[in-house]
Amino acid sequence: MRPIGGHVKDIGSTKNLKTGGWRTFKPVIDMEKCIDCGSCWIFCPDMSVIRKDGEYSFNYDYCKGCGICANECPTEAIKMVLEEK
Amino acid sequence: MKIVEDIPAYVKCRHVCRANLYSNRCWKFSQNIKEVSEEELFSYGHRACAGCGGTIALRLALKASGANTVASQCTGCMEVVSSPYPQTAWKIPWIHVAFENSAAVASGIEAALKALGKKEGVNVIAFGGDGGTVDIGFQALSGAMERGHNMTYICYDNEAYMNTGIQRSGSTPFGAVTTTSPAGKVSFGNKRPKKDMPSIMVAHGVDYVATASVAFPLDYMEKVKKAVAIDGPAYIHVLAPCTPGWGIPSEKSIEVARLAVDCGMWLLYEVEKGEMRVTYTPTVKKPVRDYLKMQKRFRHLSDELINKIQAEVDERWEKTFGIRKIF
Amino acid sequence: MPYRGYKNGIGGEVMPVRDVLHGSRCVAEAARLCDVQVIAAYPITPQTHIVEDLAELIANGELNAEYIMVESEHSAMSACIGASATGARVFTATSSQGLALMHEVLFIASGMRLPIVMANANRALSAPINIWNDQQDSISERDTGWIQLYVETNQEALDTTVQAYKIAEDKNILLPVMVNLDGFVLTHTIEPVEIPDKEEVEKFLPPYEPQVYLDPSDPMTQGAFADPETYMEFRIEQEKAMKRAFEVIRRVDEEFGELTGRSYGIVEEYNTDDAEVLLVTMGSVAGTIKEVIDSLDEKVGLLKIRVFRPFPKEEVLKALKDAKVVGVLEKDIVIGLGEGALFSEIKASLYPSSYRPKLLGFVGGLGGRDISMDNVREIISICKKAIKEDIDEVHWIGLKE
Amino acid sequence: MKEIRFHGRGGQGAVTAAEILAIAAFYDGKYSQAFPFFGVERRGAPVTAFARIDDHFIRRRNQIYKPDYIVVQDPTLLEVINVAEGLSNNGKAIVNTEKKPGEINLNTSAEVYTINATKIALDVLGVPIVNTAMLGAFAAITGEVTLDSLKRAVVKRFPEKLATKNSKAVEVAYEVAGGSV
Repeated sequence: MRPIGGHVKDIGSTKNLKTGGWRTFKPVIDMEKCIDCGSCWIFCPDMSVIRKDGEYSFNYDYCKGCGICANECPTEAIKMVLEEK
Repeated sequence: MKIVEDIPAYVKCRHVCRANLYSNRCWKFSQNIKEVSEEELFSYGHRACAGCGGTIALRLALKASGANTVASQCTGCMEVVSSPYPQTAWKIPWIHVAFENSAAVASGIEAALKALGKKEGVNVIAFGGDGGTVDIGFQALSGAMERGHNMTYICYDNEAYMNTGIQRSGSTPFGAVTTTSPAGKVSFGNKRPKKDMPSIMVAHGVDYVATASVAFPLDYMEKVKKAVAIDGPAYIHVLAPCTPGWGIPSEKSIEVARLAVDCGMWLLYEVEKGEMRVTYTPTVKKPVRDYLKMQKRFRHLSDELINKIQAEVDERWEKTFGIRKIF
Repeated sequence: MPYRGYKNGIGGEVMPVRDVLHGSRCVAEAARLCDVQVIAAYPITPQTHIVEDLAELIANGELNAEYIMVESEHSAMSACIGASATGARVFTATSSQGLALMHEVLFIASGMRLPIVMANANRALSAPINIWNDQQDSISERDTGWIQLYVETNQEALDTTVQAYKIAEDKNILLPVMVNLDGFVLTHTIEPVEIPDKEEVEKFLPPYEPQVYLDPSDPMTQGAFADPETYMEFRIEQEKAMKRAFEVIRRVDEEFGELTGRSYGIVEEYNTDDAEVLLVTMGSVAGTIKEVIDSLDEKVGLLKIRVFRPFPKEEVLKALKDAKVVGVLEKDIVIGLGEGALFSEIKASLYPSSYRPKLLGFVGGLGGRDISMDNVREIISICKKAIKEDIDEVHWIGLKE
Repeated sequence: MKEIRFHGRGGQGAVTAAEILAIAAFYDGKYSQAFPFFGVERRGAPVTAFARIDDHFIRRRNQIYKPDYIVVQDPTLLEVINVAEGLSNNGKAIVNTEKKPGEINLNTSAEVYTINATKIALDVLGVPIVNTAMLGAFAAITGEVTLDSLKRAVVKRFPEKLATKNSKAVEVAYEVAGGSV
């Protein structure tokens, strides 16, 4: 693509940068404690909480490990654990 | 932070208590969150700091407004982190032009959509940070609102020029330390109160003006929906913490935003055609000290100054909720 | 009627309307003929009549456009960018301080490759505040990446504005175009003009088909952030487009000529063959110079620069290759360099060539100081003097002692 | 080429007069040009406007220093500025005054004509705005434009009601100044 005008047609292409590498701690969820309130999903600044049929998991490709999900979890179902690299 | 001590009670709670309707300490919250669109119009891979409040403000706004939206954005963190050429985090048509003209650019977009017969059903949103809104972009915003364009302006307010490394803006609160309002031997930080931008917008006769917080996503998204649905100008001022700028750990940005509301530093309300309505009344009024001590930018404040801030908050609280002290 | 029509009207063919109009009105008529879809403008003397006339055309239903009455020129250009990026054909007009206020956004309009057309009523810059004509305003924006065209007459203002859209919107160019007309001298002067028939203009200028535009049905990002890894490539693409613009400007002008019988060229050479003394200038003062040239016995030529950006080095060299003295008369001054910008650029253009005429710079007409025919004669006599002797390189014309 | 300079006061329509003259000349099949002395003059201040008429397209853009004709709309200007400055010796000056040419001092060897345009304007228009009456006189005295074209130009330049009255003012002044309708 010829660089003209700063136009980008490939929308959402920041996905090409996997920001998961920025992480020190990663979130881990205990579904036993989860009450499906959706707090972790709605507050995630990196769209990295995957919510599916009441089940929650994380997209570690992009999760920067900010810990908002763990902090906002009303039941302490999410823990931040040190990333093993 | 454990919020729900008694999970069975939480799950069974069916009280329609307005107080907690919008906070995630309520069962109703989890039910309403299920209604929120799964569609992500702002992509991961953006370069914002971990725990960025501004990103949450954008993400939630787009969830509310939907894919049928065209947005303009002023220069700032959210522009830099979202559009590193040749990539973009935006999945809606989006444009960045300069720092001070997001509202003017959006007026051009709105006029063009009209001229091309494409305006029907398309929401036009202009995003700006607090610097791009209350300071350098003030004139363009004032003009656009006064002209009555059918558009929504959303100011995500992190209370300083964070993109350039935390300099004071007109939206920086009293006492806050920034690199241009440092605390020193003879100074305690920012000497002036925060500019009351929502009131200025109300004075413009803007059809719909609302304040919001990223810690209250349902309240915020409901307001965005209202704003874009209105056939005319609308303004939303959403408090969006900046973790380095406020001096908080990355996981605390929602907690601090919530505390801002619970202590009365930030009020959630809307003004529809001049009629003001408080949209969230905290059940327990938290001391301002809790909010201030949580953040590095306020940590230097003396008891005297904290009491002064508390007194101002009390006065505003009384005006807003009609009660002087709850705690 | 002494006015030459481009068609004789026999057989029901369309005839242009002949009228006596202000330069401002001509620009507004051009915007009407081009069916501009969005206008965002802020009034400033001496551009005011343009925005008033546009408002009138819209009020009378003669032009169907969204008209944004912005609160500043900065917002005018910003709104134009927003509208153009959404795919509309846009127009604005300004002058002097207004153009200066746009400065930042001018770079963005060209950098984003948006085919915005703007009329600039050339006026001096403050301080001291002065509302009269010179060309310091647009000259000061020469590096903003806009194509800059300068016109001599009201007719040329109209014709050039129409041409400007075809140049700007060319898929190989996509650059904004600034049409410069001398404030008051043209904007406030009425003279006979031919207004081309709208249907004819529609044949010449097809509806704008944007290459990129903001539309929810095909989302895209415009105005992305470029880091040191990507920025330079954008800049060279702009420069390449500017170079390509010569050919497009020439072709568009020729096509316009076929339609109307009027074409203007990249530069206009007047009486240049075998002229020992060659004057160079831009804008309306060219007319005054032509009259003086016609009144002289000796051979003096004029090179009128119509296209200032991109700068027509080749055409300039070709025109002045036989001249002994070249006198550049311009209404701007590069303070601290001590000469006008056009003079500097002509001098620089000459460097790689083998032609070595004497070059004299004449700064005149600043802040509306009238350039009389006597002033022009004085310039010519200084040039003639320079054939034989060494004299100062730069002269201020009409300066009070 | 004929160069005409108009002198008036802000609000008296000197610029309009120059423009109407240019339009009239155009209707006569000639080329023309009209422009104001570009000033910031407000109501009441002395103003100057210029017009040129020629058989060819007029290229010069400078102000007029040596007019063939001057039209002075307000006699009080004579005391303030030298309205006849540069006026060609073969030229003509047309002054709005109730006085006779010999009674005014214009400092020129050109022919001086006077006309009581204020009276005509008051009679016909009901207001002392003399620009159109002066043009009627100009047409009669100089023959540079025809009465018909002048009236057409007035119709083009003014809204209907004003156009009718001003057309009449042109005609009356034309006759008073010796032209035959």
